[in-house]
Amino acid sequence: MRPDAEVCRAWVREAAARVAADRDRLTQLDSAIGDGDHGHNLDRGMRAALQAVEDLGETATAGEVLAAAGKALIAKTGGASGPLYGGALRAMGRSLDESGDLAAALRAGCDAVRKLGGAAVGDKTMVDALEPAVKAYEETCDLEVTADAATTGAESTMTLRARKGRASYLGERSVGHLDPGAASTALLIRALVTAARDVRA
Amino acid sequence: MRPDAEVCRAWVREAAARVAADRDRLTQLDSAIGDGDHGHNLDRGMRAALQAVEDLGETATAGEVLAAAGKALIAKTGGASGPLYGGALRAMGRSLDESGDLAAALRAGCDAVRKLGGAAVGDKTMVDALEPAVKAYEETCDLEVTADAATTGAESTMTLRARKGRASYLGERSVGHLDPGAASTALLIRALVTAARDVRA
Amino acid sequence: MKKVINAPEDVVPDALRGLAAAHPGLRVDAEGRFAVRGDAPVRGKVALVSGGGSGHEPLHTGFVGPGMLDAACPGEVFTSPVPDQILAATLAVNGGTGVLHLVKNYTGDVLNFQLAAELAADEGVAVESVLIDDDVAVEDSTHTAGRRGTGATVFAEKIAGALAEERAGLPAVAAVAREVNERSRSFGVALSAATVPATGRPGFDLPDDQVELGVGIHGEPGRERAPLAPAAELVDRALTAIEADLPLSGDLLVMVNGMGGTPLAELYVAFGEVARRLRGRATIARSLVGNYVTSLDMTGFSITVCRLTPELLRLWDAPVETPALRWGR
Amino acid sequence: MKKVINAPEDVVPDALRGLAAAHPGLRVDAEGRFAVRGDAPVRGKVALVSGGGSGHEPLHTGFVGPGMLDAACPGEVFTSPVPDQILAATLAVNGGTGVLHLVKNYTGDVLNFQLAAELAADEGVAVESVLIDDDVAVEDSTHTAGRRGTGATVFAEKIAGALAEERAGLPAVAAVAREVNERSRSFGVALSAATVPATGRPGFDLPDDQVELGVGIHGEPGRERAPLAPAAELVDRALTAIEADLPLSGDLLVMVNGMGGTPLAELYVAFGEVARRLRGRATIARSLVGNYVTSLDMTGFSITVCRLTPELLRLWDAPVETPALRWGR
Ligand SMILES: Nc1ncnc2c1ncn2[C@@H]1O[C@H](COP(=O)(O)OP(=O)(O)O)[C@@H](O)[C@H]1O
Ligand SMILES: Nc1ncnc2c1ncn2[C@@H]1O[C@H](COP(=O)(O)OP(=O)(O)O)[C@@H](O)[C@H]1O
Ligand SMILES: [Mg+2]
Ligand SMILES: [Mg+2]
Ligand SMILES: [Mg+2]
Ligand SMILES: [Mg+2]
Repeated sequence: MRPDAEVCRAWVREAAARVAADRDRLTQLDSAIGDGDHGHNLDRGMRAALQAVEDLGETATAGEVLAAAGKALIAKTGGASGPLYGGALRAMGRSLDESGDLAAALRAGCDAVRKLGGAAVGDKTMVDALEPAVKAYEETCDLEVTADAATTGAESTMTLRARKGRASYLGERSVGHLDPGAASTALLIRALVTAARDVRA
Repeated sequence: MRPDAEVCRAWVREAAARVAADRDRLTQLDSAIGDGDHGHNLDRGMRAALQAVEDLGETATAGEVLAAAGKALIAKTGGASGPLYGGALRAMGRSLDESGDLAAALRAGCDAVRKLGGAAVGDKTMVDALEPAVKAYEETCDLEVTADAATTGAESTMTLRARKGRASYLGERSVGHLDPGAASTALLIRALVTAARDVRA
Repeated sequence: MKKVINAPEDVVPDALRGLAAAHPGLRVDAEGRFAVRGDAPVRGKVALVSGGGSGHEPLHTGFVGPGMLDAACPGEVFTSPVPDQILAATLAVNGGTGVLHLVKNYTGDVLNFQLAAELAADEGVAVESVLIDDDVAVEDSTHTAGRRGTGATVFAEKIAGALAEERAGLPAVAAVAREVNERSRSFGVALSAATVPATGRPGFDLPDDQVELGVGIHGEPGRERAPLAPAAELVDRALTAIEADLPLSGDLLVMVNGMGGTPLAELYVAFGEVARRLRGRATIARSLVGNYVTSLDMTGFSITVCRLTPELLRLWDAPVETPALRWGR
Repeated sequence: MKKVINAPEDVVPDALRGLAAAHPGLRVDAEGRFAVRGDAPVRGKVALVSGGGSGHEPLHTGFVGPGMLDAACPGEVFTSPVPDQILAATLAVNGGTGVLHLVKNYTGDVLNFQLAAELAADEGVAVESVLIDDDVAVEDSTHTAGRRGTGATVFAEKIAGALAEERAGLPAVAAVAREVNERSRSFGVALSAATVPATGRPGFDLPDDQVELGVGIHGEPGRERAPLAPAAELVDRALTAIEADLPLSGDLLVMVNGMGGTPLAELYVAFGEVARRLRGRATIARSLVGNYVTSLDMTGFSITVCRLTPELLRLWDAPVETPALRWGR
């Protein structure tokens, strides 16, 4: 798939709506093994991203839309997730404007997260949702399959012991809880499915 | 009645025991309209008073016993009740060594409290228990009647609005609560009845 | 009850031992329960002694040192000190030109300091006492024990301490303390009650949506309950009560004081509201924001305002070197 | 939730407005969310910038001023600041000889400061970063995000700030901050959790007879739960954990830090126990007892120990003039 600016705008809109709706759940997940701010952080960031995208106007390219959203996320989210998600969107934007290809863009976003944060699959972070999702899209080019992979990946964090981020301070006590960033990644990718379908429809 | 040193010692012992047993109730009364320390203060003070009296030895006069108890109360109780009860016992001790008469001694103790604290009957303080008790003894020379008068006086504080001490800060909100100092006064006078009876028996 | 203590009955001496270990500039008698500045007695200087119940730290022990108190006598938690310890502290700091007792107006404090002053007089030490009674929440009438002493105590201790450091005589030092008291007013708001170690229970129960207005510092309930409200409104209630008694104009010294359990950020929020409300009407010449006169773990704040004169401002700015206030050298 | 605030989303700018009103020596940008010393940029002086989530006051805003930080950037409550505000603060204080970023080791803080440093480099400002990671409760291994930064931040800010004030160069100032960090260790104990304004609920529930050992400063639970114990025992647990990593001998700088809701008397009780345990083995050359690195209204305390050298001691004693630390002039 080659998402255009309209799909990207719809994605940001849908993502902002889903994060707002799930804000308290995400924060609660973060209370259990982190510092209880993830939902609030991301909600603040996504509202700023949506505003930035709306301020861009109709002539912006798909890459410009994601770049603006990423920049706003970095500027307003704070915490670990702000630079990680913001960096991912900016990398996706650059990739989209170069190749136009969603598979390449998703891979670029995932690489950015892994490079910035240094986390690998199994460390109980957003990477546990992101990496399998990107791989699924690379293999199937099916967004539904991709979103399911993200969800499964997020759920896999339940039994993991955290090795990155704040949850790693808890040692064994981090086991038995979902990682909030993995949960929000699943949600962001689910938003992409909806956006792509709605725009096509 | 002309209490001797033995009766005075017994009084301090009985009073210390009763205060210890009622410590938490007195403190709770003080929590409602004061600062929640009256029972603890008086318990600490009475334990010191008992110790001081026991340290005195067998040759001390009745007045010396009460003077030692009063001094210890002042030295260890703190708060408003320490100087008031301590001053009262010292005044009683002086009076007893002069006249030997309990009626005169009780009046001297009551005068000391009124002079130090400036409270009158109706101000919702220990004076509301002490003054009627002293008057009852002056009139009847009956300790049971005296103790009943103290109890009735203490109960009368329930409907009063405090005009002295910490409870006066509450204004109307002090109404509907027993005054802790009046309650402890009733208890101290009840202890005197028991002490006099036990020594006589 | 959860507290960082060993046993409720040991809190006061244990804390004094910690104070001694942390501040080599003080001389602390943990058994006798008083702390004096290390160089006491300072010959030829009027000595300042204050004290009151424990649980209000840094008041008073945190204000002992050059430029402020010569001695502090902490009583049991929320309980006035006893005459013996006040006397011992008075004798330990007497520099030969008299001792000033700064006494917060509570019946217990007044009586115990009075007895101590009589005992000191017996020993030939000239003692003058100044009563601090700045809390406008209490009516000052013959129907009450009179106004309570709260935040103005810090101002009086600092300013009288500075004047004493300049070797002013006892009447002048007492007079400036009285002047500070007369020019100062306070009002407190509690969001939750303090838990005294000895009882292990909060002094009063406050529903989740209520505050106590006009609360004291000993865990006693306030004069009135009101619904929880934004900071701007709580500050307005406090300043309105103060202003009914003290014109808020000219150069002011303003303290927004934490009750002990209130985060500093909230105290700054409150101070911001005070500044906003006074803007254009008075000048906040000096300020303190923080925990100065606490009530153990009580949450809430109090506001104290003093109308400065140039001389009071000069004395406020004079050097001070104590555990809790330190500047100018 | 009971707090002295207007609205949860306004706490940070409202507190900054209060900070500005209370401290005319600071320049505060409440919208841009940073505070700088009033005379910034100081030409020819290495500038120190720190920051982190709000809710830890006085850290970091209370440490801005001569002899310590040039700027502080408070993020949302318990949330790292964003690159824009760090960049703005960095540019506002850059005196031409480089800027030191003092960063507590949390993934969010590290990433946001890193982005800001890159942006500053783009503008031609030389930035060096020092990571503070003193909390022994966290294993420093490849299996964690590494040790957290807590109390040693205060020591590093003070000591590096003093060296910068003497016009040392950026490498030397960064080196002394690293040295302080390497010679310092901390351990925290919580008796109850903090309540973040945005969520209105305590970060964790702790039964009445339990404590969290090895707790952080962002409301995250600790490494282990243990029964509530006397102060002596809690202090022993903390010092034992610290000692496993840092020999406790020689001249020490010791901080007993309150988490925000702990009465000062309890902190002194804890400090007394620290002093007792160290007696005969090490010298407490300097100390701090009070609220310095808080977690809103959390109750509990942390202990931070730094093994001093004569040079570190000299720099610790150098004049400092900030809202929360002030001495020497
Ligand atoms: N090093 C890292 N690499 C990838 N993701 C990370 C890393 N550290 C943290 N995260 C993700 O960030 C999430 C937490 O985000 P958030 O709560 O907003 O930040 P903070 O931990 O600073 O409060 C975690 O649940 C995790 O998924
Ligand atoms: N001025 C006074 N005259 C007589 N009794 C008083 C006076 N002030 C207080 N009291 C008595 O003291 C009691 C309180 O004692 P206590 O709690 O030990 O002291 P404090 O009020 O200092 O905490 C009150 O209940 C009251 O009976
Ligand atoms: Mg978080
Ligand atoms: Mg009382
Ligand atoms: Mg009392
Ligand atoms: Mg965070």
